Amino acid sequence: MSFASHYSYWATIVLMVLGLYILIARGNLIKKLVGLSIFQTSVYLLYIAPGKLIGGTAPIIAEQFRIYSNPLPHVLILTAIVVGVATLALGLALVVRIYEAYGSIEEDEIIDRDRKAGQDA
Amino acid sequence: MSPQAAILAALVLPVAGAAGILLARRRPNLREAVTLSCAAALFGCVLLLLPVVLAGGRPAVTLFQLLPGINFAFRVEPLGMLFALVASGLWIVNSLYSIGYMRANREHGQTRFYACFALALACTMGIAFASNLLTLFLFYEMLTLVTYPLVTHHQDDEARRGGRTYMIYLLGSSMALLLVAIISTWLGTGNVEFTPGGLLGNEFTNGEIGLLLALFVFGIGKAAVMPFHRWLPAAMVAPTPVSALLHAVAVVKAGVFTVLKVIVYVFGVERIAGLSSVDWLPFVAGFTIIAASVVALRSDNLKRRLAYSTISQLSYVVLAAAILAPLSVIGAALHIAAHAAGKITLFFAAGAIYTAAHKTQVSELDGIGRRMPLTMTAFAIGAISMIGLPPAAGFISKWYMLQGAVSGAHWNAVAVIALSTLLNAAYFLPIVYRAFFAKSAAGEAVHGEAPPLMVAALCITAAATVLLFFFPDVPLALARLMMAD
Amino acid sequence: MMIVVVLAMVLQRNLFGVVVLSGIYSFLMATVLVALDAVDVAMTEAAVGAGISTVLLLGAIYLTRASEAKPLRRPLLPLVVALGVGGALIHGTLGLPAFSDPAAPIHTHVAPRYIEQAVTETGVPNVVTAVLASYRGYDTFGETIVVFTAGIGVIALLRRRRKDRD
Amino acid sequence: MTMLIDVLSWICLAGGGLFCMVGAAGMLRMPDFYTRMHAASVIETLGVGLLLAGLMLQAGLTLVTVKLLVIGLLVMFASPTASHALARAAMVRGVEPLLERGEGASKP
Amino acid sequence: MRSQLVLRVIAKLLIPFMLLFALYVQFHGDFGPGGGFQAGVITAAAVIFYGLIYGLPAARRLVPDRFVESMIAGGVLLYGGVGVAGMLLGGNFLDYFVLAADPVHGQHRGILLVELGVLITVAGVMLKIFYVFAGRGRDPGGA
Amino acid sequence: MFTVAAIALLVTLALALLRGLLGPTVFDRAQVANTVGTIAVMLLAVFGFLFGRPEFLDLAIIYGLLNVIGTIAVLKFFRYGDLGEPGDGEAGR
Amino acid sequence: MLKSASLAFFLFVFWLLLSGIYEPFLIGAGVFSSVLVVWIARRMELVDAEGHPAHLGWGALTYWPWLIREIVVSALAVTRIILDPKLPISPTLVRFRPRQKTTVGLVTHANSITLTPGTISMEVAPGEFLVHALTREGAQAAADSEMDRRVERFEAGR
Amino acid sequence: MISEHLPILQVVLPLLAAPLIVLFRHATLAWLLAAAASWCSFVIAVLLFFTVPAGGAFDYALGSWAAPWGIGYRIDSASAYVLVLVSLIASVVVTYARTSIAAEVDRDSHYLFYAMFVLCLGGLLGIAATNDAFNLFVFLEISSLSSYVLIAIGRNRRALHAAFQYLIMGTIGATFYVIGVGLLYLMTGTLNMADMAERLAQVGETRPVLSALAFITVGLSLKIALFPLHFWLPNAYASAPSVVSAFLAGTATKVSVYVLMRFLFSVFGARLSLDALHLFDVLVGLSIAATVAASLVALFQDDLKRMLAYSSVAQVGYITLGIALNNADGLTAAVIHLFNHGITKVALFMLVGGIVLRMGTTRFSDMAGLARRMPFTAFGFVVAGLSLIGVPASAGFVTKWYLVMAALERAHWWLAALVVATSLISALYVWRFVEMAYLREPAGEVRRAEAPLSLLIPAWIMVLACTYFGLETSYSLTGAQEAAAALVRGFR
Ligand code: NA
Ligand code: NA
Repeated sequence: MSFASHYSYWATIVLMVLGLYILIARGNLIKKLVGLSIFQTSVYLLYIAPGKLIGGTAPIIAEQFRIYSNPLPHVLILTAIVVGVATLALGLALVVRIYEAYGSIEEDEIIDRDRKAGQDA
Repeated sequence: MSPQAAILAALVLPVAGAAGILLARRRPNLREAVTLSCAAALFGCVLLLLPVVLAGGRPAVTLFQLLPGINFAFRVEPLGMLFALVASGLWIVNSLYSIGYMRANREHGQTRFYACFALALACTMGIAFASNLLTLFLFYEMLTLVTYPLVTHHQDDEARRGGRTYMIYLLGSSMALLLVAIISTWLGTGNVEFTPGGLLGNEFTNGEIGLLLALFVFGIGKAAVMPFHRWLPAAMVAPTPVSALLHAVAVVKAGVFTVLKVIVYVFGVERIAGLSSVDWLPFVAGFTIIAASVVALRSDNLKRRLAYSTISQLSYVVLAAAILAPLSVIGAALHIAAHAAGKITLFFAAGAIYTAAHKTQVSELDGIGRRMPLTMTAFAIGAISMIGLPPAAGFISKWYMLQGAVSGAHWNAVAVIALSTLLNAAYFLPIVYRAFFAKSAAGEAVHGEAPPLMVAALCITAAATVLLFFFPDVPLALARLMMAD
Repeated sequence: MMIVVVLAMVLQRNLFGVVVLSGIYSFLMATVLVALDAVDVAMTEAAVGAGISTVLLLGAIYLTRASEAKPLRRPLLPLVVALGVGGALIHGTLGLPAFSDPAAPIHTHVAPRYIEQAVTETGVPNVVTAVLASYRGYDTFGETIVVFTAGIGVIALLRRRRKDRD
Repeated sequence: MTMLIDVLSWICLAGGGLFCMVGAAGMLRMPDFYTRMHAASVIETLGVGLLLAGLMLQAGLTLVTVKLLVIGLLVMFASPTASHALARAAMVRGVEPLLERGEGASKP
Repeated sequence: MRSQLVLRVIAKLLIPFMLLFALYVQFHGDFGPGGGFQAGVITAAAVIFYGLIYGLPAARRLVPDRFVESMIAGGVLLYGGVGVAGMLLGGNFLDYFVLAADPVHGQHRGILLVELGVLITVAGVMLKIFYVFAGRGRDPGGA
Repeated sequence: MFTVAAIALLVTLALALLRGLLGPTVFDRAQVANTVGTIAVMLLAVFGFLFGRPEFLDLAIIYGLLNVIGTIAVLKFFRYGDLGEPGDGEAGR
Repeated sequence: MLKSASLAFFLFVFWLLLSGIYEPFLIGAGVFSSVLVVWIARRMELVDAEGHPAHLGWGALTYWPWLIREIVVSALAVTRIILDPKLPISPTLVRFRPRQKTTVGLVTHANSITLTPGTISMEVAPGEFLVHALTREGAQAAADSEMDRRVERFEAGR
Repeated sequence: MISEHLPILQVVLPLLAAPLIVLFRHATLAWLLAAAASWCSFVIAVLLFFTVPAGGAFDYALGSWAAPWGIGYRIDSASAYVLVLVSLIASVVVTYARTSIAAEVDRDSHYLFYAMFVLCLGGLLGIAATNDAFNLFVFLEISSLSSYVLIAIGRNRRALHAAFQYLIMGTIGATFYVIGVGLLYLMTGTLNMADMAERLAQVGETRPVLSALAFITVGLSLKIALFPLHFWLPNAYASAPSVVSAFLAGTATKVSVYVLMRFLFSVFGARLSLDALHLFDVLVGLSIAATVAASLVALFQDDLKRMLAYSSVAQVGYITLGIALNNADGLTAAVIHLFNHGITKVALFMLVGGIVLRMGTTRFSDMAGLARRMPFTAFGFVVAGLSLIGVPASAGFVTKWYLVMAALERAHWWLAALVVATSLISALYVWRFVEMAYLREPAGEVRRAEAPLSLLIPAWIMVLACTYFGLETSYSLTGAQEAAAALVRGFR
């Protein structure tokens, strides 16, 4: 239960909070996506840090080693990274289209323009 | 045709008729022929069932499982048989009348009118034959929906306002009260089947039964027990054939039929007779009778007067049922038929007056009896039936009610019936008097009777009103069977 | 150090700067991952963070615009939400097994078989590869489909310019 | 012999680390973008070179040394290319170099 | 031409080795870090590098759009095909044991093939995304 | 011994990051990114020895390669504002 | 064709050096990979004198050690400047004409300049170099240099 | 035997249809492939539904690796129920899509549309079939990514921003889910849901488990658009192509609800999940807020699709209410409402698709006199609308009935009353349509322009289904009851 033994989580959590903050507080769509990917990235550590065994080594089996860190979180996070970048790619494609359609990538301006268009129509 | 097939046919025929009406929309004559033949066929189907029921058979059909333990099912018992007979029989006459009325008044949307009318009959048959509360409820709700286009037939603002009131009262009361009552019944007993002698065992306490009864009686908005009566005058915006449907053929009859059915087959007359918690119902019904009569008395608009008369007459049924004496319950059942015949005559007459003379107010009817003798004679017969004098059907039902009330020593009820009879007389007889004996105003347009089809229809119903007085055998037999079940 | 970089990203309004910082962030992340023995993950993070993401973000900035308008929103609510989430997670992590505790469930269940048996069962000494491509090969199939989806999605969105209706 | 190699590699590693830090310090101290690039190139040349040499000494004549060599070559080829491109880009984009007073680009 | 001189020459030197390195990562995924995904990214990166230096049209000529789209689909089909093959040979979906007489050999074969599928799809997608982004003009009115 | 080198590299990294934060131009940041990449390559190499797993060198090589491409992409972007254009009319090559 | 074969050879050697695992399958994969890459490189039109300067082999042996010495010297010089509290810099731009004729020569020269701490080549074109130097002395040395001559010799393959 | 492989074929057929579609790049062929994949999935799902052993499940080990080490599929009554729902809707929608997207999506994007459609379908089916918590995430992402594209693939520019919002919220939701699963993994060492449930019972009510519960619940609530995390949904459904709105409204949120139930009841166990953290109070509160607020908002929408979208938010409230009530009737209500609301909303959105095709608008004010222009469409809308209200004899009624029963069983009379009262609000907004379509005089000349049969027939199949499943409840209800039982029973 000691705080020190959980410090790897703390870094994770601070990163997560910051990512989430960028994501929610910022109106710029690209910056939102950057925040989103930081938020996602922070999860990597949550999985991987506990898998580490002190005195262990990377889970590539070789004669001279006995203790290996847990490979399963690595596998999961590999997948998570790929999912993250796929999301980023789609998000950015959407941002590009939004810019072409609205001439802006600021959320407030986009909502404004939609509202105006709604009134005109 | 087996009885089961006849039941299904009674449900399907009007729907098929509606479809046929839609298909024949470009050719009015064909369309009306479809309506009439469909009405005749329906009546035939119902007649097929009559001997079976009179012989003690209770044909039944189960279609789907609505919910586990509750099926979409039908079962013909005497009360439903009576109701089905009245409704399907009057549909034929009403169709004749409608053809005359709609053509004479050059109404728009006639196809929709006939189609919805047919659908309304299908719903009515469903209500009459439903074997459990939920199935009945389904058709009860559908009836509201399919009659809505009829009520708002004119499609102007007034019609829409009236239609809205109609919907809000009927859907609101049924969703908020009737459905709750059904659910409560289900929760209490695990059963919603109509059971001879009632399905309530000892699950409910005295107080709960009173509450449940209130949920049912007020939830059945179509019975128009005050204060849930306002939809009925609001629906007067509709053309007269629709009013006839509402007041005589289907809608309000479905209401009182349901009340009666619930009291007989859900609560059980014997089960709740003597319970202190149901004593309030005769008072509410009595109040409705008197209050509605007073309003009727003060209305100059003929259809409005008839509407409040209906409210008052419906509560006769409720009152008679609420007394819970076997004879009065028989009277209640009879009154469904008697009132139907009488009231449809009155409305037909009102419509004929409107069509021929374009008059809607009582005060304009001076001397009209001389120009429209047949119509006003029929009107007089209807009025006599409403008041409950011989030789009209109304007398028979009132007689049974009074007998029941006296036998149960319900002196309040006796007093209400007596007082209301006076009031009925007070608002009907002056019309008859004006029509035949008052001098018509100067500069009155010259007109004769309404178109022949309309006159024929109202003559038929007037005749039926009288005939029911002399030959009440079938309704009476059915009503007695109901009590014997 | 990573936290500092992210903080800088919060403050940085030039999107290009943000992209560069996120590239750096990913380098750092990869280094940390190596320190945690997750070499395969580090390699992937390097490939993704330093390579793909940077190019993607640059492309998007090029096609849109390079700087962020002043933040118009009130920052308080997002902060509260973010801190709330962080708080919930802190609450949860405090009950987790200690760092590098060999008796923790993740080290005693499921994973040991991979480490002990993977070489004999699959003949692949890199256990991560064995798990990725065989034991949990179906996940990787799903992952490939995710990539496929993203690729086809980007094509669908950007294949040609069109007039967008309001 | 191993002792000698260890000492040598220790010196290389320490020196490499030192030059890296010096280069980074230069990046902080230098007044403009171009001069900072010069400082950075200390890292990429002497810093990286010495570190790699130290590691190679540790690895001995194995494939690891070859890989280290590959890394070295990569840095040798790639980093000046990148620096050159960077400087060019900055110039094209109008980042003015801070020059000694009175100096322009001298003609040969 | 002049402005690109350094980059061009270095790219010429570097790209073949990058490609080879990608394949190395692919084939040595069993023994060290790396595998289909990383190899795919590096492969795409090499082509993207080529595109950066020699221009998008050159890259598109080298690896045409149509081909890239087929790669994207082909990789997934290869992966799924291995799965289905497992099924046809009497195992479950993605069962590699049945791919060869010797189960371990079968595993090896299966892993190799699915990693190849990953490489193809990943490289295709990355390349395609680059094409699409880089090929999209900036002014909203044009093209 | 490797630890000392690793620490030195971390210090370097910290200093470089400081420059990155200070900016002021985007080119400074690009330069920092490039330097950080180089440091990361070295750090990985040293880690490999530190943990006794020199396989990590592959990882370092990937870093090196991608670092170059990333930097070039950034520069192309600033030189031409475009990633796909060939330099100075080389489209016809 | 010869160039292609030579490139394939180099690539295969590169593979063997990276791999370290010599079993038939991986060696086969190496051959396959080398050939595949050569094929792609040919399609990219990378296999020419610029892209595969095999002819420079011997020159490198003499040029590179010299270059490394240069680098060390200049790196030390820059280090001294950085560590000097006064920061004695005199940034200078210098434009001059290099002697090289081939692109490989020019690039080698330019990269050598950049690689040497204290100087950066900013513009590289046949007949014109623009170099930024940290100090005036460095600029002078770059403009008229030993390096120029040595690259020329290196270019010729000597 | 092919029958052993049904669980996986179910999912893999649509997934592999996608690359084939991309390979051929031909619109008609793409449609054929997508339709074939959807229909095959449906047939397989039905086969599974009727053969799944009562109280048991089909297990399928992917790659022949036994469960906690490999990934396992597990089809029990609950998952089979969801599989049938999703594939049924997909089969109907794909039939409908051909004409609908012709009007709303550029011709040369059609094959991409179908690729995305089958991907989304495969993802959703995979979520329902898998027994692995992380594999579930992967398939969640497949379905999410493809649905972002599907939303934005039309010509409406609002869809772009809506899709972006959905992407952000969906990704946050998925990441929350991953965090929750991560915590569970750290506490149990396994990702297999059955194994996890077993081990969680030993771990008990510890802080990480509670935290995981919170993250998973919040993450999935984002996905199911539980009030107040719903705001992405109306924009997305309102601006997407009609066929996409129809498909997603019928499936996407439903599958996420299934996952939530899976975790609450099967993995955590109702005792832990609903009693700890006062989740009952929270869920009941949010559900009521959802039904009341969203219904009211729907009432005042100026756009038909937006109205339907808000109504979806409201309807989700009924589902979560059933979950919160946590008794046999409540769960049955929740499960059957997945189905009932699914088919109802699909019917409505498909009819709206016809309106879009013919009228080019979904504004309420443009619906005046619709009944004369498009009588079958308007009437179908009314019939399906009745199901939305929960009028007896419609599918929606069955849900309401069980909800009321469940509330009364827990002696929450007021909840039962609220359910009835909110139905009345939905009656009002359906009524608004009726009044517009039937009672308002249309502006200008009225020409009869009914939607083409290729749209009308699939839509009416769903409309009739709304009625059929209100009248004949034996299959849907028995299925729902067994599914609810399977969820509560968990993996034992
Ligand atoms: Na690997
Ligand atoms: Na230099």
